[in-house]
Amino acid sequence: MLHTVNKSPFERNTLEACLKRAVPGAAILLIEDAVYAALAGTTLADAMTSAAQRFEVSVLGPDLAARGLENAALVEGVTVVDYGGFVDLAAAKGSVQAWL
Amino acid sequence: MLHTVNKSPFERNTLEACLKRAVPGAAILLIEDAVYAALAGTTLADAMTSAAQRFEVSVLGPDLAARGLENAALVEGVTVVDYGGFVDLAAAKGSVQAWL
Amino acid sequence: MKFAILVNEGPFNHQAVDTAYQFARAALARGHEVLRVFFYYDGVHNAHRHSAPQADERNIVARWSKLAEEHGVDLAVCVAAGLRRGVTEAVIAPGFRITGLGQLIEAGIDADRTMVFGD
Amino acid sequence: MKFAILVNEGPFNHQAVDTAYQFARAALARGHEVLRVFFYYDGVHNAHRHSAPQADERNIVARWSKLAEEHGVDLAVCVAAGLRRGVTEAVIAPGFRITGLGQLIEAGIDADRTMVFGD
Amino acid sequence: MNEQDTDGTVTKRFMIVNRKAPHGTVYALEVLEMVLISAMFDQDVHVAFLDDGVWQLRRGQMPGALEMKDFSKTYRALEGYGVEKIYVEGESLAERGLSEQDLVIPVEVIARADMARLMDGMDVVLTA
Amino acid sequence: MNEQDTDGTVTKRFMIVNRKAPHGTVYALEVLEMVLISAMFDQDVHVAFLDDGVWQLRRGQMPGALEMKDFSKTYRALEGYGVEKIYVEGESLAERGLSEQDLVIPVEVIARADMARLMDGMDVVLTA
Repeated sequence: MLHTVNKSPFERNTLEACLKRAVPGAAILLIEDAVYAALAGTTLADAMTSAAQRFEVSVLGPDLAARGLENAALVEGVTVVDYGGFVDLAAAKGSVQAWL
Repeated sequence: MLHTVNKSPFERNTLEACLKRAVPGAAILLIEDAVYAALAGTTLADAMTSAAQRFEVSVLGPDLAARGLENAALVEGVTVVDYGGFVDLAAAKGSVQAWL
Repeated sequence: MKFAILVNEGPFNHQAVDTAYQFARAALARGHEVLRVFFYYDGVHNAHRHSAPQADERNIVARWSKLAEEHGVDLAVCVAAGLRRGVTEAVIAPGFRITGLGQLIEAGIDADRTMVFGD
Repeated sequence: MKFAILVNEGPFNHQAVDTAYQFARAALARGHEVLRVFFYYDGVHNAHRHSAPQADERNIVARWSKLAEEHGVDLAVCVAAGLRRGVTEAVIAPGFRITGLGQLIEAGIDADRTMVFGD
Repeated sequence: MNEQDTDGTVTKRFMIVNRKAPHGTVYALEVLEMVLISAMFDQDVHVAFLDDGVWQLRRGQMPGALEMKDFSKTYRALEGYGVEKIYVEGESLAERGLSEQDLVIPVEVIARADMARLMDGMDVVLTA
Repeated sequence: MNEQDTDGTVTKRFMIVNRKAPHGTVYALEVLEMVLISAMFDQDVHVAFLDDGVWQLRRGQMPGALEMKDFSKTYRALEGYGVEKIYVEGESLAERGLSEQDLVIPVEVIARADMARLMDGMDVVLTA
């Protein structure tokens, strides 16, 4: 299953809610304001680094670029994809759950 | 100053954001989905009990009733007001800040 | 005392709109004045005259219109926010008017208290 | 592969709408099919033909209409959610149609993947 | 994942996920309309309540206090519509000081780990 | 709180509070329109950035990647409009791994306790 999360982890509980229910090895894609979760150097980066070891975590590149984070350091283990990559993930992972 | 908070503290950071910036003795009114913060017996009740000692905390009665919480136990130090009481608080406290 | 009210969200999706309305009613009942309700962001959707909720649901748009009719409350819809969202003169309900964002700041200056209701 | 897309929010206020659109475009570019985009909750506001954003802004409503025209994507607006919010036949843009919520479930059955975009 | 019935029709596992509190936003109400419609399609429909979504099932709601409709009664009608697979996450209840006795309908309370496995097996997940 | 000028006009302390990230929602963009308008009224206007609002000032934003408008340039124009009281909360920056060098404009970074006191002295607080 592919899980999508779209809100900043500083503001909402959706990323946490997703991490609590995703099964090991599941794919998680961070989109929109959730891309801040992928950044190194924040107070949440350690939790994300640990999550990236249990799950296949990726982040949407255009959302990083829009927010001035195209060249920002990301936590280890996170892959950047574009909208085509988002489509590929959705196609590859069987089904999709949006955490809203 | 009167601070209003309208989101569930289980879902969003607005109550926490408000508690971090309200000055001691400020009034805080919990409305809409924020009324869950006033309940005794939740994992957040201790934090709210402590907040109610530093601030003048009240909760909107109609929002409790709508959610089936009219007779629920509240954390110590929280007062229930109706819409008229909300207006009185806004009038009495000089200015108002909504934490959205 | 004079109140100004800013509504940031549209009807039905967010209770913010209901709270703003109940607050306005309660303020009037207490003998206060509600100078203006200003609708910004998705708040402009409060003005849709085509809104037709089910018979057993509250009619939010009609309720605002009635507040304007009965108490002369000024229901001001931001022109720029409205244009983006398709809320123009062509679709607004009685009692609402389309105006500039400056009227929000003016209301903040003229009122004793400015209340904000949003998401 | 066949995709169904559910849009929960209105345009401009939430990027969810933009992501849904970019996803649909990318899926088509990959050679997939987009069976239906279903607009529910405040998502019904995507269909407003009066929407007129500034010249330097993206026109979200027109962009959906173009997607329908160029790729035959079915833009389905929930009748009940629309009625509440003033989105009726009278105001919908080209390419959109008003229909029942059952069409969302049908799309979920017929599509290989159902995507949800919201707040 | 989806099963092909003997008559060739497809039955999919749908899950409608409720994570939001009622009344503060419209999602709980309009999701319920989605649940009722989904019951008409002969699919394998699951309804899940977790996080603040469990508040939707709280007994004694009186949204009339807000001039809003009391749709919590509709949950009691779900069984009559053939929607029987209703799951509530135990941890979400406990965090909020709630127990099964506080809810409007009898439900199957499952552990978070079981909710996770259940979700993972779905074909279509509708959230709001 | 508000001051009466010698000519009898009222000057109020306005604060426009930014707590939300840009692009994910429209608030940052439409708040900026509010800030520009407020500058035309000869009031004592303050603009505050805290929590996720500090991301609005992040350098190098390219919302063209989302077909969206780059309004981050407008922050640079604020001074020209007479909006000079711009405050950013230091703790909010630090939690997000940001420093002043990451921002599009020079700002006054203040501590959380000072932000609290500043807010407490306002007459009108506009949030989104």
